[in-house]
Amino acid sequence: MVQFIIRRLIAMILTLFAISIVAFAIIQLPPGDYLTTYIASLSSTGEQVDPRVIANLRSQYGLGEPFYVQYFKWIGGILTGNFGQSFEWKRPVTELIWGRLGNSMLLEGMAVITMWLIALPIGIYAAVRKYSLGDYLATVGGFIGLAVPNFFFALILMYLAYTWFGVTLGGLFSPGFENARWSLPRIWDFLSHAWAPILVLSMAGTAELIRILRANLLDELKKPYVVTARAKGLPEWRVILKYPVRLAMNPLVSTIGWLLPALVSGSVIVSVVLNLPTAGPMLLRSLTTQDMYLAGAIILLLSVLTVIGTVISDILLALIDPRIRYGGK
Amino acid sequence: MRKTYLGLTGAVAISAMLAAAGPVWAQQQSPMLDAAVESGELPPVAERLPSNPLVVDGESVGKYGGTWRMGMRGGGDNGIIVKTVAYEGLVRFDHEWKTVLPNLAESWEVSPDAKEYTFKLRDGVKWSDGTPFTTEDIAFTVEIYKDPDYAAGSWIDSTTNPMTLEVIDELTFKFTFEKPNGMFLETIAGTDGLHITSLQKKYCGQFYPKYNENADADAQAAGFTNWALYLQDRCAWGFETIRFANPDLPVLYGWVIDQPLNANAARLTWKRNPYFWKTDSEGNQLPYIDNIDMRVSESIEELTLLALNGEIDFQERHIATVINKPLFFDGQEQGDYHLGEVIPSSSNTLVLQLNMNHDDPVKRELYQNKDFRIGLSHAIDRQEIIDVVFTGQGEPFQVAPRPESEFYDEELAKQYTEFDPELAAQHLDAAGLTEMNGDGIRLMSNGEPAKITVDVISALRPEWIDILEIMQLQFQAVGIELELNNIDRTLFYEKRPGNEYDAQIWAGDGGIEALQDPRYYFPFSDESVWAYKWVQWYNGTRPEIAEEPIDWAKEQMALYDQVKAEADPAKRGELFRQVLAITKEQFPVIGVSLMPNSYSIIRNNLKNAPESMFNAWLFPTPAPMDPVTWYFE
Amino acid sequence: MMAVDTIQPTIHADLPKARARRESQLGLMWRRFKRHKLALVSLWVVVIFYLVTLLAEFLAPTDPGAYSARYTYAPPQGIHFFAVNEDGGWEFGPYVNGYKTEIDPVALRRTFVIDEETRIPVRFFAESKPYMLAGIIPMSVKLMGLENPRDPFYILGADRLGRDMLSRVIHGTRISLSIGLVGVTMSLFFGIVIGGFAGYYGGWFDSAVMRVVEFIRSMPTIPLWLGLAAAMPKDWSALQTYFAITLILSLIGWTELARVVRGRFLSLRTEDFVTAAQLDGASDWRIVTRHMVPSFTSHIIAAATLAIPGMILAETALSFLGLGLQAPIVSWGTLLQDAQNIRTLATAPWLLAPGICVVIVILALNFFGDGLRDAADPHGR
Amino acid sequence: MTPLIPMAGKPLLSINDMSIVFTSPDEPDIEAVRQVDLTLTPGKTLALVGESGCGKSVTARAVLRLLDKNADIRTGEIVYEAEGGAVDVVRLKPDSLAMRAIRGAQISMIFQEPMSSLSPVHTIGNQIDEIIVLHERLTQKQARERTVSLLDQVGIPGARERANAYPFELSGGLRQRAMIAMALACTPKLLIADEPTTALDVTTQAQILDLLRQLQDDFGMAMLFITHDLGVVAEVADDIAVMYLGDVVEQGDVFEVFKAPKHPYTQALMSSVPRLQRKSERTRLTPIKGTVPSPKDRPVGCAFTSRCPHAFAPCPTIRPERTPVSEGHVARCHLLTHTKEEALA
Repeated sequence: MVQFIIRRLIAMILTLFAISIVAFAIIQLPPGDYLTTYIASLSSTGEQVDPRVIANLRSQYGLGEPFYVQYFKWIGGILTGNFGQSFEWKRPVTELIWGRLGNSMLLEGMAVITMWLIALPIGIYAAVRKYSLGDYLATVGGFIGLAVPNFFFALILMYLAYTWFGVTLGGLFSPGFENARWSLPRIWDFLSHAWAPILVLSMAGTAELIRILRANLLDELKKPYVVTARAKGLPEWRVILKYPVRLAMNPLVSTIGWLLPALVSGSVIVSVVLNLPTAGPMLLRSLTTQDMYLAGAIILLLSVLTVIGTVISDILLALIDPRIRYGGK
Repeated sequence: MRKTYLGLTGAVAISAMLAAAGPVWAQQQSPMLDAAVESGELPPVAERLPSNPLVVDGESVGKYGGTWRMGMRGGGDNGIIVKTVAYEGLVRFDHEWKTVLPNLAESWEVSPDAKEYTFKLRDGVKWSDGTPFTTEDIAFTVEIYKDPDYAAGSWIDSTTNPMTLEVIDELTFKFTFEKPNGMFLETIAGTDGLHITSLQKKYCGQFYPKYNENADADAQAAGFTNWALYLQDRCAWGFETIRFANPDLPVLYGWVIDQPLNANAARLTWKRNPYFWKTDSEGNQLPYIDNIDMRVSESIEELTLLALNGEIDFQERHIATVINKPLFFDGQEQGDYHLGEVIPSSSNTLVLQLNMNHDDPVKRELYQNKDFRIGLSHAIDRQEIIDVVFTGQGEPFQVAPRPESEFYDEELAKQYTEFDPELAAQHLDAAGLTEMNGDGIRLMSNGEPAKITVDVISALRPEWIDILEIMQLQFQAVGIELELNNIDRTLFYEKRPGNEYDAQIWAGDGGIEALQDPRYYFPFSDESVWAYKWVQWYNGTRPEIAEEPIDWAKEQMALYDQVKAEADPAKRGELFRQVLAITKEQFPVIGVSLMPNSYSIIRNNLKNAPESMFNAWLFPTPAPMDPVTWYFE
Repeated sequence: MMAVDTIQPTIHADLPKARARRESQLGLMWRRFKRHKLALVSLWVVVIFYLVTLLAEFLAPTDPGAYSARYTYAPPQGIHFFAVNEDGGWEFGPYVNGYKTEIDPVALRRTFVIDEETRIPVRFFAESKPYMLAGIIPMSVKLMGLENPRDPFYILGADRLGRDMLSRVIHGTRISLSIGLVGVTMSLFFGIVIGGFAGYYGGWFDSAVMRVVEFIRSMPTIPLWLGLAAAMPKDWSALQTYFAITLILSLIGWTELARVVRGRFLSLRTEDFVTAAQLDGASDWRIVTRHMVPSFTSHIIAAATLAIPGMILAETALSFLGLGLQAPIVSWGTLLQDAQNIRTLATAPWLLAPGICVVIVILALNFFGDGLRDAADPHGR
Repeated sequence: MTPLIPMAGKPLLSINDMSIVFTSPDEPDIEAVRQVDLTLTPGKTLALVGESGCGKSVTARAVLRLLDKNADIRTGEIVYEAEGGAVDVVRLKPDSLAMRAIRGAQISMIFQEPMSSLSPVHTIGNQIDEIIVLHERLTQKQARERTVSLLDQVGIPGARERANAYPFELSGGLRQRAMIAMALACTPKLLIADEPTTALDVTTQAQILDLLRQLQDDFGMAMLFITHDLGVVAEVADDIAVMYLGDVVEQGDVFEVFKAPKHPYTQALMSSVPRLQRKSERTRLTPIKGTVPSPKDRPVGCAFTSRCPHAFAPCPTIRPERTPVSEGHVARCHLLTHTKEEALA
């Protein structure tokens, strides 16, 4: 077990290194740099900026050095905890991202929990009552969940909330609670805002989970150990929950890690539409304004979270599945 | 309106009673500040106001209180702040964008050669921290702007027409320009004027090594590499976005930052500046509105819904699009708002700028050929575009001063606008495009088909792509191929210095502020992409690609130099009309239609807000419409 | 009788006869597939949509770029197939209703009322301006047309420029579905080659490939898209961009297929028939192409079918972000981009038609792929 | 119906006239088992013998109502003599409390594949504790004690440690022993062993059979032993029932049947088993000609018709009756009721 974890950790570090290079390459890929986008965005509103300001800034920011020099400066800084400065906000990147990342993780974590809470009973029901009306409903519903682009769903939700309830969905808090401390009313306020994004974010994932769970469970339900368990005299629900469901979940546990990048990507667009203070819109903005250290840090951290998530789910899988833990097949 | 007055007199009477104990009869303040004054935290209103406050009146006398809600597009939208809160320079424009009025400067004098401008500051104006605003601050600002380590650029540190400052006394100072600067007052009445009043010496001096030996060490302690970055973070220039991330920065605005703008902010909020130096004629300290709440949203749809839901009190920016108008129109009752009129400063919905400095000699020659441009212009069925894209709003128009402008010239605005394919064909033939290929596309002198690739950023104005798609078919009918290249805005700008474009699309800026922004009338600025290399010859910013302009353009440049040197507005106008005459003769760029009026969302309980206003960057509405006098009923 | 033979354990198919194996396997699969009614229906839906991509010019009543000032945001006319004749009986005579139009200059819009009185007959196989079907076959007949081309013909309504939504959706189908198909083909190619070799050889190559797959999958896709899409050369034409986008999507999409293929290879590697072929001295290439790949073609088809929806969704998401395809290219993504605002939801919901197409096609592809998968392997996944 | 086979004691379980039909939405119903009659007595072992797919496992599972949802017991009864009186298992709902009280406690079952019949992700101990806690209402700790002693009893060395092992950590023989321990955990009255030794090697097989026999002696339970291996039958069974394609074609005392098989299928089975003989005396084994048809191609009459060397006129159309051959030995064959001449005609 220890060896297993060590092996996974070493692989993780190598992956992270590769990711840092790719992350940096991505933010360098688009033509131009922060300052060109800066000029562009100013002049699109009719504003103009003196070219000398730009020249000044360019030298201050160290833009224009070769790729590898910039990369090593960047990664060197990160190793000492310095993610660089955001050009747009002129603040250290670390100051800017934690709040957003925290919101992202909160929302996405809740989305994952919601997903499981919804998908688990439905998936089990669909598998146990295979080809029943409920199964068909779950399947069709699941596919529709997969097929509707989630930003579209968000938009429709916003519009319906306006026309039906006269409510503007958007943001995570009411004005009074934005900077308040966590308290019961604040949690309530948060939930009253967060249900919409959580619903939207978890929709596609729920559908996917239901499908996988149903398929896995169908496989497991055919296994002889289920009959053994029934032969013991266990009630049916206990048979199913303790044995096949438990085994059907194993492959799902290993997908928790993969869920994260998909969720993050999905949440970028949803967050833009619903104006959520998550890492998504900040990433999108920093990528379009080419605020490269900010973008790089977000990409890197999201990837790190994903990789860590994968490692955790691998370890979790090893913990719940003795066959992996003891190196059996 | 009658009712308004009645309600108000009551409010005023109460405040008058409250203030009766004070020495000055009429000066009132918002009840919001009463507690602070009572506790001694704040001096009484009379001591906070200058001896000679600037008196601004709205249509009616207002009452204190309320929050003005609006929406910012993402975190980087400093424009909306400039257009609402931050427009407090030495001078300001009147509501009609005609005259320059005193603001922080009480009076000024201009030397006859338009080189020397002497200003006298309003006595007793205080920064939002209570410190008096004096010529020391002006001197400090000039000093900082001229420091190469401080990344800002404006007329203060201009190299083409250098300026020197002379402080005469605590309230009087003089700007001296090397060359005549006849339009200086108009310049600083616009957004450019915000630079000189943006930095306070007492606060910002502590980040500058000259006034604080430890500036560098302090910067590093605060996590910055050097003092310059720290200074720029704490005291950013003029209206740079991050200025509004620092709630400690003293300002001269009507409101001061409450919740600052930062990368994580869901909103930027402001509260009234207790030291604000404007009153109404009854002596009530302005502004009437206590708070401003700017929702920070990347989602235009959210802002649209907020406005529809009556959660935005006054706004034009971002949401008032052509496409949304029916939506907002229908939502008036539910949202308890109405629509005001907004007159754009842009003259044209779309300007087709053919690259006259094209590297390909064949294209260069063709694009410089006036017959070619006239031919293209006659090939456009403008009325059809207006009907399709703008639901009939607007009229066929060239790139010319708008009817509201003193420089409006019907001939300039209307020439070659009639749709006439026959005439178009004649002109194109005259331009030498007589041969055609199998697809019916005319051939250029080198035998290549006449294909124009136009760069456009549809993300900026979706209707551009609509117009171009229609023009594409119309041009095709006369044998010209138009290829649309819908690109990212960064690329759009990157292509300019490399001269890698046939043509670019933009809106017709300079329809009202023709004098200040004549980019389409002659090669004036980097935005004159139709003659980018000639601009470089004129401005000298990128000498490596500069090219000597054609004679008529040089003549215009010479004339405009005279405009800039002329202090007398009448003479300036005369000279500028000569520039426009050459523009009319040469017809450098092709326009489509007059930019139709836009609209603003005005909550029904918001009073004194303008039912009609211009909209421009240089006239940053609604700020020149004195939002400090608006109030909620 | 066939079924009896297959469950008869004593009869073992002669192993090296890969061709025979494959045919019987595909035949078997088809028979099993036919039992899934939903999958069968979905297959037809998919076939119809792909036919639409081939016949776009023929099916679309008008040119997708043809605008009309008089009919901006015209609501759908629908189409009537039967008319009441003078005798009060019904007769076949397809027609559409005209519009009554008013301009509201204050609200900046036209209001349309469907005019039940006006009947504009619709003709099938109507003459039209000559065009090239799929760019190669010259034709001058369209499926539907009006006698007078100036009359309004908006079965699915019109967009903000008065362009026919039906025609635009039909042309958008071509781009979006071909992106899916081309992208999946490319993914499949990468997936099979890379996943196949990883699974066949195993060892360090396998672990290296799996690390790469893991690595690509742990990158959030949005920045990858953004970076790659923004890095596209400045002066690429629409067509080049289109292929580049497809390539980008498949560069990210191959990992899933590679995993499936690798898994199959790993389990097949130890199967008797592969060992037999190895003992016969067949080359690796021959073993892979003649023995192994045919034995799981069905799985690959199923996996590929299930991968297409992802591509289509990715295309719409990219267009939403303003990357990817841009107007004037007509794709479901760019069409949806026009529909993504409150105004559309409120006043012109028919602009959501491409969104409904996305949902239908993705549903159909998923059901179809699921059916295929079940048919390919009734016992496991 | 009076039992045709007189038994020494009171029968514990009797299956009377049971038929089981598999339904499918796409295909016609398949009658997997038709009119099976079996009787089990305490302390005795009945071996149910037949080829794969003949319905012997289905019959066994029907007793515990463990059949899949698409299987339907159309006719017949399964009477279990519980302590509180006789219960017809067929009348019980599969997931009912009464049924569950029988499963594991009164009647338990061991399966062919000890690897896949045990959950791979739960320890052996956990899986055995569970049944004890369920039926005996013991605490977890008491249950574990019982488990350990059971494991010890079935001959698993180091029982206490092995209780914490996962199935894949044990050898096949040990796994089957664990399985047996689980089945015996609540001292059932009847043990159904569904090919418990098929997946094991020969020595292990012998050990397991020994163990089962010994445990049967210790616990005094009845055993329904399902196998296709006549050698195993000879070793463990008191009675034998031979099944062919859903029909019990012959049943009786194991010695009787082995000595004088009456049904042609039984005869064929016997002759397909190799005997230990000198090489010179060996005869070629005679395999049964043809293959087992699918149940849906089964003739209305005797199922064996298509492969029977003696098949004659009534065979395909008329079902042979249960015909007593001798004391405790019955068979279903027209040959027993018709004369040889008729058969030859």
